[in-house]
Amino acid sequence: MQYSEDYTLAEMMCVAGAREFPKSGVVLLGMGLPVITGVLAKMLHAPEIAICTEVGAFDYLPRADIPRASIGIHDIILNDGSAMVSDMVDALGSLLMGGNVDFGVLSAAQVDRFGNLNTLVIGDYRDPERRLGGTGGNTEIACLAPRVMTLMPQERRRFVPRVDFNTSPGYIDGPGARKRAGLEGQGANIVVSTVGVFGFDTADGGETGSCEMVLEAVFANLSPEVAQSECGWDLRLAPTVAELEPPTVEEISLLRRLDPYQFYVTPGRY
Amino acid sequence: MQYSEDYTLAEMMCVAGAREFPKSGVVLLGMGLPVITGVLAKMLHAPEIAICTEVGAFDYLPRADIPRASIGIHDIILNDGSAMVSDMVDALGSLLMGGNVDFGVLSAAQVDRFGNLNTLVIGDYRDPERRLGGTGGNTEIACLAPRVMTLMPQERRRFVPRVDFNTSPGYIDGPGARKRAGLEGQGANIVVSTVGVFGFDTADGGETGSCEMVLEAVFANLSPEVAQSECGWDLRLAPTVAELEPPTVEEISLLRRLDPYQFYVTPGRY
Amino acid sequence: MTARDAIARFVDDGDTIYAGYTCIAFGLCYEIIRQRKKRLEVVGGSVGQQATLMILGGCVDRVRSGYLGGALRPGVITEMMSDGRLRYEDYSNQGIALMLMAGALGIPFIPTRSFLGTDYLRPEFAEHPGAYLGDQKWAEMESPFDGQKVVLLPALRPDVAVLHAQRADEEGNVHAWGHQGDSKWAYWAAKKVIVSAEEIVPSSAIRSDPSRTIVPGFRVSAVVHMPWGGHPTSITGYYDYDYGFHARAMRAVTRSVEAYEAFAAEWIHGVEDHAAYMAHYREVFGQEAIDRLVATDGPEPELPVRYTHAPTLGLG
Amino acid sequence: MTARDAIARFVDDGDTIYAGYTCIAFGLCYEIIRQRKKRLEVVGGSVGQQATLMILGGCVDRVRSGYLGGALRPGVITEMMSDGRLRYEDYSNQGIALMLMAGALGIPFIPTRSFLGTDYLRPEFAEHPGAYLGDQKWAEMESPFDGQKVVLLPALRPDVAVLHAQRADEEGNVHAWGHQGDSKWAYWAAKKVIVSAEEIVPSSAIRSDPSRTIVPGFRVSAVVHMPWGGHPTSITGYYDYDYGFHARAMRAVTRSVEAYEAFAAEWIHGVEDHAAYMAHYREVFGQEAIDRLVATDGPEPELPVRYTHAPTLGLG
Repeated sequence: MQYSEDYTLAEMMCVAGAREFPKSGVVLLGMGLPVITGVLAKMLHAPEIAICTEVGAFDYLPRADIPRASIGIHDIILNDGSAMVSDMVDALGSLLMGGNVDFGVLSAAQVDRFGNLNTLVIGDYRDPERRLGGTGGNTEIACLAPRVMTLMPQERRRFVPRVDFNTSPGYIDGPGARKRAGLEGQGANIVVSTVGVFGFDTADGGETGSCEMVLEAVFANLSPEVAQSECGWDLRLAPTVAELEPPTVEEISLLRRLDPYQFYVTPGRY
Repeated sequence: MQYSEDYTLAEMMCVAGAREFPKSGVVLLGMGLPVITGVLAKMLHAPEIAICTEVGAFDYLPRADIPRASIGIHDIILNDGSAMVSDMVDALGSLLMGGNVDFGVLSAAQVDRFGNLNTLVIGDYRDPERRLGGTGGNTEIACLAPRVMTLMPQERRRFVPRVDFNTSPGYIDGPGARKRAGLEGQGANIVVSTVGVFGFDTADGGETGSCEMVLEAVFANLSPEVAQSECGWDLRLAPTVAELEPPTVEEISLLRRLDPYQFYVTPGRY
Repeated sequence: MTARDAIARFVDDGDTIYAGYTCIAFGLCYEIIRQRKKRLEVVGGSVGQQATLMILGGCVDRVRSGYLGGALRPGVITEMMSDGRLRYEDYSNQGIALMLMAGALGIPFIPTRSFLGTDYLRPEFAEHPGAYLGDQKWAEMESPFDGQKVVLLPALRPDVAVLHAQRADEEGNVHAWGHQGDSKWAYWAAKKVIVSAEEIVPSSAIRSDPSRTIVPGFRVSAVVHMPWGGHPTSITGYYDYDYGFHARAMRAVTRSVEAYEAFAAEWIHGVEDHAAYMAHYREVFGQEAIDRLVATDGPEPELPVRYTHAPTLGLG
Repeated sequence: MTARDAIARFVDDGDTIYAGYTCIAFGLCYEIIRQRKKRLEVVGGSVGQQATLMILGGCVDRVRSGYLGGALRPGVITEMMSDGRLRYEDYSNQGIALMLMAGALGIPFIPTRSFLGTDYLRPEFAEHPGAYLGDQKWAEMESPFDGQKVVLLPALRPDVAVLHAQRADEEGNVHAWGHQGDSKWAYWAAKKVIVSAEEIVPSSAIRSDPSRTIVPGFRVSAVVHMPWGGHPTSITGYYDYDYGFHARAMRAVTRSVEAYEAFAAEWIHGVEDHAAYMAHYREVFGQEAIDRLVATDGPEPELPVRYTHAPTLGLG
């Protein structure tokens, strides 16, 4: 195994995210980084997973000579290799609402200590500093997938104590909150940033523990302090914060091959 | 135009029913006699109608050399010529519940003076004399189609003052009853029996009038008395009860061609 | 997987089984009878002759449907309904279809405007002798948005759906075409799906036309290669309904226990699997009876489709 | 029918228009702008660049969606949202899809378990400046069957759905394949449907593969033959998303009114129809830019299907 010596932290975020995919089961990929990360995972680490999108692709199988990862989830290249292609009610409805998703992958503008996401607005919803595009299917996936991974650049403006608007519930405001709201208990499980990988302090899917985000590992040559410096609250650290393996040459070269037009990982974008 | 001199009253029921079809619009055909009657209508009288079934055939176009009318609504011959073939939620849901049906055609075991139908049970539901197959999509069509035609042999056990079990509302128990139940006001409009054709005494789709069945026309060589003798209540007669044209040779010969195995019109069956 | 293994492994006594009126997995239902499964509930908008046989075979004690063909005429089935051996809850085709849809969508209920104005909703009929759902059958309410009266139908999630389709791959990805009845929502609503298919094809063939797929393989617990698996019912493009068989061999089954037993001894328990059943059919009725069923008439698609994309997005 | 006639006849000022994220009828939306329709409401799970242009073109004053691409970055659209020229009601992709489904099914509402636990439901946010639905936005209740909390979403019935598909016949029967987003339910929910198609084919070709049909002609008010009618978005099997055009001609439109006006003057009002638009595209960017978009890569179906049946039902 040869490690890459030339990579960005945004690339490492995708690589680390891809490594966190489960080895099997049904994965629903949200807009943006989840798509390329999911294709990377499927091709390198988790060939058995069934990749699905909310627009209607089911069990997407990237072919070996794939010219690109799909740009967004509406890219027609997703018809090439999928076992089934239908529509949003099948995908967000029968698939997700029906309980057939094992793992959801999201990105957002903000995440908070309880893993709640915000895709809608910065500032007060009634008088926003900045309006965003909107949640798409992010809300559904956060509400209904039993496990969720979120990919998000580590920036203080993104890692906030409380999201300005909770579009996509993690553990909401602590243990038991999801069940009180009428959701299943699990919520957000993993956050991968440009610094490291986070879990959540709950042993039983949101029933007990603080349900707060916990830094579990950092990228090579980075320290927990970097994460803390770009985080808006006092970050919990795992008893031992591991250091992740650097990306391999294979990981980085495939990632770049999947992103020939630099839609996903461009300098300055993340 | 040459009239047939050799036909049964069951055949005339189909012929008379076919003549009552609208000239255009979307028609939803229930199980049994509605199917062959609808195909007859489409081929002879109403080429512009779009024939649909609850199983999922939309705008069925019988080809000129059709070997048979479909046997039931699940017959795969309905795939041959349909503009769209999908499923029951599309057909009874988006099509019918969504308000896209202009005319529904039904049959049943019983009909009463208000045009209510019974497809479920003879006698008390809690201790029936006889159990029937069940309503299929009959209930939906009667509840939700804006106009309904029912085909039913004229027999006293079928034309009853009150259906033993109202599976399929006509005017329920008189003016205003459909609206009170939460349905649109129109309900049953036409009944075609083996004796004649009936309308309903309501000028405005169930708001006023008695909403009772009215004999409007009888088949050639039959009198209103025949209808009354095979009807369990005092039948209302239109001011002038017309006599229908006998079936033409063309009507009878096509009808028989559409029913080569005598599934629909067999002596003794109706 | 063989039908024997699939039914043995995935159908448990007491299960709720979806078995519909189109895409009928007749061969799988024969196998359920062959294995003498017990206390099943059969559900489906309309349920056809395969349900009748499962009831007569002693496999079923509950039916939730809009139409039970076996009850159309007096006989063993109607006797079972009146003496309590077969309990039943009457809905309608669309009622069940919507309940399966709600089950598929993971929502606890779905409203409909059907049933309003009918006797189904009369309280005095709620306690009929066949009843087993009680207040879980339906509910009435008014829409908070416009006051419209609606009937709420509870979600229906069968334990198993058995379905027959034209072709599938080894992963269970299924291509089907022709009218589908309520089967699509059953594929998603059921906890386990068992598919029999006329043909098993390479996965690449399924994936080359993914809009033809009606259920992805990860929803399918078992796929069984079973030519003529819908017989004596039909499957678009392969063979037609065998009314001749119905008239010659099957018609009497509801009339008496003995008639059913005779049929089952010959056609279900007397053959080891569906291939043997079809071989017996050939012996009894001759190859020409089979040939007459083969679907030779009707259209083939005139135009191809393409799933192509540009390799470069116009940027290359 | 021409796009001009279809839009003139079937889109009225004040209408609610479905315009989604897949099957995008970009050419029809250009025509809506060309005709300077007013006070439209745009709805769709996610609404893409065609909605952005209609808003910038002054055609739209309300958006009901889960995602509005034009608001992704600060600029004219977000200014319009903050100063009240563009009102908005935020849902989600599946929220809108389910609302369209409820509209299609003629039921007044449909439950979902999404939105629970989010800030969308917080009462203090109901009165945001963009709001226009009030208590018709959603409601909460508990299932009478199991006590499950649900959000009730009201039915959505757009006045018009505009959609683009691969092929249709003159009657409006539409063949489409590839992922469909929420378009299927919009076809049924909308009071009027306007379809543009890459190809107009004989009705016999549509009817020879009726399971490929996604809407029957009687639901379609107008069908327009419009090659490249989805440009600059993609359509499976025909051409890909034109990110080059997006980068070269379209990217700036939300940044200033002037940038939009310049784009519109050249690409919308400066051409008489979509054919002229594509001709202009060819002049500006060359045939090779078009050629790069053509969908040449990817699968074609490996296996045919048959819709045949037996002529005699085994009885002949």
